[in-house]
Amino acid sequence: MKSLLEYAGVEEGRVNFSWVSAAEGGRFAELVKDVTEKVKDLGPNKGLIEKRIEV
Amino acid sequence: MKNPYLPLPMKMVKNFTETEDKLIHSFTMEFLSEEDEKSFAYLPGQFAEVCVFGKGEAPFGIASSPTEKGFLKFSVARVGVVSTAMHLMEDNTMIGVRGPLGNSYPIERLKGKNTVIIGGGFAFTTLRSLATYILHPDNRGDFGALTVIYGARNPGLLLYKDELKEWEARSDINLVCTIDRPVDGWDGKVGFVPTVTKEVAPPADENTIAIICGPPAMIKFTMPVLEELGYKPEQTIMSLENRMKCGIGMCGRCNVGGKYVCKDGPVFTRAELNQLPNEY
Amino acid sequence: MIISKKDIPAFLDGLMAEYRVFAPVKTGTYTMFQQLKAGAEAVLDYSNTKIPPKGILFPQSEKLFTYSLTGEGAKVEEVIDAAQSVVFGIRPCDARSIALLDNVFNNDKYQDPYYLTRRANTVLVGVGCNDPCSTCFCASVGSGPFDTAGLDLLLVDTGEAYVVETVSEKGRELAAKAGLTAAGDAAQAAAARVKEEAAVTSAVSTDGLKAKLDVNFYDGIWDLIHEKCLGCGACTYSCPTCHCFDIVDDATGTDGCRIRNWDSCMFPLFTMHGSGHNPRTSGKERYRNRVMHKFKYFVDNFEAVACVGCGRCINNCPVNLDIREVLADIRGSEARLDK
Amino acid sequence: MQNITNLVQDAAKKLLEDKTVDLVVGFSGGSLPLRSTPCFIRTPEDTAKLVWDLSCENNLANYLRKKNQKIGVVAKGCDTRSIVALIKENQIDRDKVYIIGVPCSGMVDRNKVEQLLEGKELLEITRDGDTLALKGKGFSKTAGISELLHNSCRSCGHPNPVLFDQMIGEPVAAGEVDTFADITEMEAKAAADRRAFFTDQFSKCIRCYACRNACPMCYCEECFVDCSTPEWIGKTIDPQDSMLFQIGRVFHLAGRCVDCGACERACPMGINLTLLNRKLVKDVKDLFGAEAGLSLDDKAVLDTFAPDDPQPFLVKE
Repeated sequence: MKSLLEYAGVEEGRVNFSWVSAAEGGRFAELVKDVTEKVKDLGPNKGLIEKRIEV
Repeated sequence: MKNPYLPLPMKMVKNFTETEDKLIHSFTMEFLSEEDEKSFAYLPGQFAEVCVFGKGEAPFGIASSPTEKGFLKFSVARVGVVSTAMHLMEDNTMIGVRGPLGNSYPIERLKGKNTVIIGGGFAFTTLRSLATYILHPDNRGDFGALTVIYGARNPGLLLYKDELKEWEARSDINLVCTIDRPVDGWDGKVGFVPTVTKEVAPPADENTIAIICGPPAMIKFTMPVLEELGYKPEQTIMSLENRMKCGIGMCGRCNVGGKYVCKDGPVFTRAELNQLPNEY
Repeated sequence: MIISKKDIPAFLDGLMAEYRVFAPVKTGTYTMFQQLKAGAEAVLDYSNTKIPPKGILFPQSEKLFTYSLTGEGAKVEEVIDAAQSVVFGIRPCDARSIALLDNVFNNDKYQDPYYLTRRANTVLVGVGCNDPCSTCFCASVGSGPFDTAGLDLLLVDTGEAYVVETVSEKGRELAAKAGLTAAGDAAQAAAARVKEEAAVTSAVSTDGLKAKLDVNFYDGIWDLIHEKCLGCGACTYSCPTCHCFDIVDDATGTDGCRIRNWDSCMFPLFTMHGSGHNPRTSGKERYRNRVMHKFKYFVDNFEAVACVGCGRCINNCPVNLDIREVLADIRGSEARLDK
Repeated sequence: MQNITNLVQDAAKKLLEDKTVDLVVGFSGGSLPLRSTPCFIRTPEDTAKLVWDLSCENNLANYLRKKNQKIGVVAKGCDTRSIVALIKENQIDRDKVYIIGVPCSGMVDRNKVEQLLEGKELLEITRDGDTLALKGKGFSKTAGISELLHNSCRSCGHPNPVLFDQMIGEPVAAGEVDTFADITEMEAKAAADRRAFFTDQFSKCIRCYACRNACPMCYCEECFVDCSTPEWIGKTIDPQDSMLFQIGRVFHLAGRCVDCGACERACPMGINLTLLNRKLVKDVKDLFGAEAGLSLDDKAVLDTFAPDDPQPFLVKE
């Protein structure tokens, strides 16, 4: 999914996957923090397509 | 040019759980001004598109009668996006109503005649409107005898239970309610609508008109009974349902043959339907 | 009147000062009607555009109104497009389709203000077909390569120039504004000759078709005719007379709008009831309804066939389900009215 | 080709005469040049309508699902791969289909012909060996058949039927193994360029769903794009919605798409769907070494799990 979305033009790094066990609370928090920062750096989503058409 | 797509803003003042299975709610909606109410002149049998802003709109038969002033009433089963949103809605929410749409029961034709109303399940909404209209003191004298046969699976699924009680007490209406299977505490009729119709409906004469509305199976089995009783196709009136969007004969989906249920119906005589394909 | 071919771009540029001008524009291997940015973009020696120009008056996606919810009520604002437009280079078949759509959007009970406002503010300038395609069967459905139904002006290609025929008052005004000069006798004669020579090669006999459709609803032919149909909307969306639509809401928070989109009678959900019951269960019923609508119901309601013979459904169908063959098969079918 | 046409007719005739099948689905001559059309043959006499030529491009596996009759089908390499995939998904009963396999050397792309003729109308074709003579009003052009083939046919690695009850004609030499050169080239472009390319392609979309309906693997009773509760995707012609629809469709075909190209052929607007669809075909092949619809015995690739399945998509920690 990541591969196809990025291929279709979604910025690299906006789609993120990981495995986290229910026992790994600390790691989950770390990951979410990292990803949130990463996405914040990317700024607002330009979307697959930059501008929606006016209907 | 009047824009038929614009909804009239109304306030939904009461969201009432109508049936025991909670699948049908009745909604009372108030007009915001007298002008609005004047612009919405309707007759029993017509429908309206109810719009939940952000979700869309869906067509429902109007369950209130024009003799009831200041509000509209709809009874709605929870099936799609709009009806689900309505069911979850709190009292005093803004809602839009577009209409009235479609034709109505032939009030002028019914005047001076005896009327037999046959309904099943929750398709009783516009029939309630018609019965209420006929029973209003201003109108009652214009119409002949009124028989109402109304069936549901069990007593809990009957709509408008309080009103049915009032009707039962009146002498100017012969109300027969029936349920599919016997239940404790039910002292009314037990049996399917077609069977009960055979027992209690007056035999047809020139002066009687039958109006029938209900689930397809009920209609299918009641029709032969009415024929047996002598009701001619011209004397049998039905109200159809088809999927609709625009309500004004343009969007193309509700057609039965060359007729649009929204614009040319929803009320048709059996004679008219015999001329059309069975796509409803 | 007459206009030289080399003057067309300048003529269009002139119109663009006052009107939105739509004309066929080359996009890839086909042409499409688009709003012009410059007069030179327009191509007039095209066969048929991929998709008909009905979308100029009845867009595929169109905002009906916007709303915002306030504590007290709902503020609803309609979005009516009242700009002045010219559709330049429309083919007679497409113009005829617009005349047919007028019946739908202005029916016996209701008027559609979105379509009708655009229609009133749009001038249709047609160009006749000297060289119809092999799939054009306009002459079989009451039209022809120089049909003027629905048009305001008709251009006839005489080689170096177009001879301009006035069809309506709107057309006369536009021609007068543009200062077109009168056509000489020679040009008039040339135009008449062109009209005579243009031949539609494809024909489908419609004799007795309506009478047959009146009685064959339950005939077994409907089980076979649709068999290869995939049930997509390529034919309906490329049909100039199809007008079905869907209405949906699009909202964020308390603000939103209601939009209508083209819809297709070939889709199963088109007629599906909330209860799950579907009056037109399978491809058979849906295809039958499409044919019946065009060649029977529309005739019953408006005394005209809802097909203009443009041939787009033939070219665009992914499985080559050809309406000409379908009509021929139907004419040979049995009458059967019993269910 | 004439020869194959005759063989197909004979085979179909025999099947109907023997009552081995009730119906044969094949191709007959269409109403336009280079446009053969699916046809349904029920009597031995009607088998004379069957043809085999360069325009039998539809995937006939579409017409075999959930049928009660016993059906004979004239099937190319890609059609048989779809049939295999559908049998594995319990959409086709193997005992109810009789596959007349026909090795396929590729089908001609009418869009390419149109491009070659610059939009002029094609009225007649004649074949001479490896070239086609294309004729219309006042012009005639010749072109090599191989140049005019569909992209999906040019990259096809399995032109011969992978499953059949009877094979017509000689197997054709399989082309080179699909290198996915088109996808690699696209991958190498900048994200913005790819985005621009797809935006341009999907702004042509009219949402007719011919791609979905022409796809034998798209058989859901209710497609996610039609669903209203919840409404996954907007219904307007906004290219963003059109593209999200296609991306969703591609995902649903992950590990199932047999890369037959029927979707792109069906598109009336000439949208390049291959470049999106084949990306996932390539990913599935690269990651799991799997290709759909080749054998009745493999398990569907996304139905299987191995601890050492590659997972390059995980967040780097």
